[in-house]
Amino acid sequence: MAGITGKDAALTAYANALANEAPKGRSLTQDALRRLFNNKAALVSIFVLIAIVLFALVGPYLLPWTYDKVDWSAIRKPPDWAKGHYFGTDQNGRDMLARTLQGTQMSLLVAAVATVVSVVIGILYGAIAGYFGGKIDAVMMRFVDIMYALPYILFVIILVVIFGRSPVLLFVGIGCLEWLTMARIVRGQTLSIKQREFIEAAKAGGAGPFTIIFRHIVPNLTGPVVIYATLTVPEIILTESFLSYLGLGVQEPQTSLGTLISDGAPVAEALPWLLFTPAAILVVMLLCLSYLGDGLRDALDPKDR
Amino acid sequence: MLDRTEDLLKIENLSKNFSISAGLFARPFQLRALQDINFTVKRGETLGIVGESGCGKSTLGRCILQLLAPDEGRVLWLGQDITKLPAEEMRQKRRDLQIIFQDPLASLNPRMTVGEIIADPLRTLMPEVNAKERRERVLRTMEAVGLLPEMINRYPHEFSGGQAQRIGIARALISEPKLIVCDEPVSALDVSIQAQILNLLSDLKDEFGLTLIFISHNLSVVRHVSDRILVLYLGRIVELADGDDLYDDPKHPYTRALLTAVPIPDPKRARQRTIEGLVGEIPSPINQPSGCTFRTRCRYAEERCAQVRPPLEVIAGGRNVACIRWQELDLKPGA
Amino acid sequence: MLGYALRRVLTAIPIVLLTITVCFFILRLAPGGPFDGERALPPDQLRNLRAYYHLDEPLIMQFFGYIGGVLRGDFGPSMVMKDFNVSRLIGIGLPFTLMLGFSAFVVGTIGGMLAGAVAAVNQNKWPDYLLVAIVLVGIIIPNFLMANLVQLLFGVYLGWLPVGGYQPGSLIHLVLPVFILALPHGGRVARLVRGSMIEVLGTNYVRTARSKGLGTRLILARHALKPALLPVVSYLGPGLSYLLTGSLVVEQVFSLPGIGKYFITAALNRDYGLVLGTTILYVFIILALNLLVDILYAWLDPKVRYR
Amino acid sequence: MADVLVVDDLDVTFALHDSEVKAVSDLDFTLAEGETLAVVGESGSGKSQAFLSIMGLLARNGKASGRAMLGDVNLIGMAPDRLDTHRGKDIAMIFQDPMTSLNPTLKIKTQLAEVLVRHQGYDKDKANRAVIEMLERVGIPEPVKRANAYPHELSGGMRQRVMIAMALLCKPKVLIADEPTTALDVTVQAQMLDLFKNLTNDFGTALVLITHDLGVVAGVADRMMVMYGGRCIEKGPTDTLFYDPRHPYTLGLLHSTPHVAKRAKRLDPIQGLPPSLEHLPRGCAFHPRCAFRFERCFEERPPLLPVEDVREKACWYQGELKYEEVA
Repeated sequence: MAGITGKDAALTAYANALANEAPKGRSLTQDALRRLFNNKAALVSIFVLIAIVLFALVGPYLLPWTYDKVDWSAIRKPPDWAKGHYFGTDQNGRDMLARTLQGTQMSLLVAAVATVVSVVIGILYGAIAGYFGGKIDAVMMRFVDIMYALPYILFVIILVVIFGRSPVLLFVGIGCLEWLTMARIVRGQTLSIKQREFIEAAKAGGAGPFTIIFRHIVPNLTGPVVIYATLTVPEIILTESFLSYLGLGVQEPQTSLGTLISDGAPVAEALPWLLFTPAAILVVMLLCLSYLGDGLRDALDPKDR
Repeated sequence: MLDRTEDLLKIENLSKNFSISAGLFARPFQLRALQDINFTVKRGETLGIVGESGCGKSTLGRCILQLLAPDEGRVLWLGQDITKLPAEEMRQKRRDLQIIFQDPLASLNPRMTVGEIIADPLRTLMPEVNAKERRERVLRTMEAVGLLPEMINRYPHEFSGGQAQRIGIARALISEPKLIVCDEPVSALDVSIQAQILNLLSDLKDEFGLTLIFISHNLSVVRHVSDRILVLYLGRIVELADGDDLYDDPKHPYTRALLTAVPIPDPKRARQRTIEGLVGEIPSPINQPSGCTFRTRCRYAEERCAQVRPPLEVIAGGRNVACIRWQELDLKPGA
Repeated sequence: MLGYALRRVLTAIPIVLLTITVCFFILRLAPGGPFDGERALPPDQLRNLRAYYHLDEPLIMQFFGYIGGVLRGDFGPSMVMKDFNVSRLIGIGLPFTLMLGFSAFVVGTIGGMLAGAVAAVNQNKWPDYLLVAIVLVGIIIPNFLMANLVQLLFGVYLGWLPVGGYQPGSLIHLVLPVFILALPHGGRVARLVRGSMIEVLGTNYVRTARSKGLGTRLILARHALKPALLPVVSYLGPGLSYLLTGSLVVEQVFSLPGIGKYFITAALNRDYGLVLGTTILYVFIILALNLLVDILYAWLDPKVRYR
Repeated sequence: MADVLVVDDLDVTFALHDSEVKAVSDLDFTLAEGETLAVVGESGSGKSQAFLSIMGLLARNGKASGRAMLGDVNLIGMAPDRLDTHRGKDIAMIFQDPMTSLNPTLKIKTQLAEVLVRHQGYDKDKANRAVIEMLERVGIPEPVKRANAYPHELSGGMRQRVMIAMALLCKPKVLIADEPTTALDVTVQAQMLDLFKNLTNDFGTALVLITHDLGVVAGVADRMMVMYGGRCIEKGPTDTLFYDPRHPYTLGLLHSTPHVAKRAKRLDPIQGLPPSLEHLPRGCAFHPRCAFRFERCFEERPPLLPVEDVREKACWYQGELKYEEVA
């Protein structure tokens, strides 16, 4: 029986084989990234998005025209390479490409700030509700339910009407209203992570509530937060363009993709270049973000492990 | 040598209720998870706690470790009540009191490496230990539980259940505790791995002079590891006795029912025995029967069982039993 | 079931009151107003105007006066369109908006459910890929852009459908607006149904149903559909808000006589009376519909009823 | 007795992203009318997948080949609508988790009656009456009330009884029970095993009991089949395998199982870890954990061969396994 009872070499051999198979530990993040990069649509989307962002930031310095400069000799003109109007000019003789790049910058800025605002509020609110639970949680989440049901776009419009059309306000206003989903997701995750035994193990190891939240809960929220943020960006870009369309967006001479599209749409038949560039960039950006979001969701899905 | 007569842990009149929320405006239900629990754990022994789902055995383990605050009663650790200790003092006590969980993977933080997980209690409980020494202790503990040093930088999801449980055991061991509560430590594991972990626990117990509280629904496993066994039913102790006494001469009808129901890995015996069928199922802990809570399923129940709540009596051999008919009944196996 | 419904109605009332209060005070306390036009009005004229609209009274009196009016169905006067009061404007616009919204809601929800279910059953085959692509387009292309595009295509180039406007009773004028409004809504519903249907088809109880030899059609209809619709039903509430947003645009693009147009105009002109009135009305309608949705949910999921 | 189910050369493979995994290989066995066959193995041994494939319930990426003859029809590779005329009628299955195996949105009655409507052509009333009768038969108190309940209103034990009732409605020839008692408490588990014994006896149904728990097997099974790494490694009458195991793995399992009647100082566990199906060892899949291995085991896979008429085993080692009585 020595063969069975003794600390057999087989165990060591087996464990050695296991250790050699994956000599370096891979974290969940590394695993997820590897899966994400295996997803071709997501990978292409990442590259396209990086290209758009870079071009929007650097492009204006490479163009002969700025977004607010009027070229009196070229009003409502189709693309003209000789003059440097690669995508034509608008009704005021301003270069469409320069305006589109500025608009892209603006849309990205709105999206970035509003996403950050909504993520921060959402994590705080959701983690507090989820961690403390009980009546606090019930009251806080009931409030979210109510807010969910209210037509929040009306409130954005009211805010914009009252405080004037400043981009800053747009960011914060949209961000403050977009946090609801984040809060719900974070709360749900916090509740389920709180139940997991490693939280109890941390408590048994003497960790206080803040150590638990920051060392054990928040790092495990990265997945859903990243996914949600990716999906919020297009949502906000759409909201911004919607407000711009209603005439409540950023003010002239500054512009955003939404403003450009709403200006171009009514004249699309006669001056198609006014619509085409901003619409194409918007649609490509939203498509890429959507694919990236789906890719991240698949890559971070715990069920696939 | 260990002084095996010293009371390491003493539980007095412990009760725990849970409020089940019935909505924002409705009055919550009271779920009585544990009621009037009294027992002691001696240094160096293994106390098994056995019971069916919902009997409160896991809640009891967590109340002992102050992971849940009991509503009533005291938990005396070396004579000192730890239920009302200030947070900082309790933290000091946690070096001595550790826990191993049922689901090995869920009990490991997926975002931390094995080394970080095992070192975690050291970081919070003994900040005086520096990084170098911490790493050495982690490696020593890993060796003790049969993990290879090269696994230190790997992440939990790369491990199978049995290995993950070894990581959980290492984490519990690193602060050199005196008592470990093992909450269903092998229930989620395959049979062959289960036996490895049971042997490991028994080796570690001898090596480090540990005292164990072993919680499980599996009477065979509990019987295998425990010196004394405590049987819980609906949040109350129904019987507490030495393993052999409990098996050879159960005094409570519920214990007997459990014993006859345990599957025996031996075909001839399994065919011979008669399963003493319990009537029905466990009542809801929200709506408990009057008198003896077991009477609704007990084949020996009488009218008076509905009226009197049986006290936990101390009988010969230092045993405890909570049944008003224990003297009249012969519940020996085969009887 | 009835008790549950009643409880939900009771909890909705304070919400409506709260919304009215918050909106009222935000609008009244905000700097600027409908009379801050480009040309400053003479002081006595301004005083008269303020008196006419009770703006000179203490705020709290104005508030109770307004609440009293609302309870009687009087939303006060419009501050810019001098000859109309808000109730009358709502009376003109509301029926149309409701009809438009309701049609789009029905078309989008049903279409989305069908598309989602078909995609889920054919997961990773061509109908799935096709539907997922359509859904993606429906969701990500801004509806005003889409509206302009279909206007151009069907109205201008092909000439099959009217470009805009509405005559009472003319269904053909509604085709494009309803389509545009229903598309993103249906897209979101389809996404949800696809996701939850795939999940439900992988559950143990569907496996049980298959082990009983029930046949695909029966399993889908009886075992998979109801639980797969649960997340959709809980989406319908927020979905209504999205529909509302869409209707603001669609009414604008197709120049339709709905309430959304008044809201936008009022907002741009800072016509607080009209903004407040329409907002309250929107909130009320949406909360009422949410209530219906919750009750529907309770009917679909037996576990909710007992909570 | 006649064989009701004859399985021959059954393979089950799953397609992964860029590879294939064989979950079951070359499985052969027969099931006689009314007998109880226990299929024993640890997680990843392929025991569940083998029977899911016979029921046509493999996941999307799974494929089965071989033969599973139920009477004179082969269930493997049968078109779904033809398979549906047998599933639930001649062959039924019960799953491990009674909590999730019943549809939460339908009444118990609906979920049971539909089986009779589908297979026996009963009308609704007749089916409902038969359902209540069957619920009573499986020991559910107040069957009329319970029939109108939703699953979440019943306890775990009750739900498993409902599952049993559902599976037996058409008095199938074969009942496959996949870990039917694992999720239940011991006392309920004992009731459930009793119920299985009685009902399969009454209906003449052959029972396949898939489990990891040798304690469960000992009481009810006539024959048993031990699986490891997707293959059958030993099979034979229950008593023979318990008292005289010839495969080191069977022996190891027996030594790993604690016994309530006897307190051993230590268990004799099998060392090492079960293999992952993706990286099965060469030769005998058990060799890395085996105490009796020798050179041949590393290179050649042992075939399943008859030993002493009553049993078959797949092991090169022919010497005596030193065996001390477990009981």
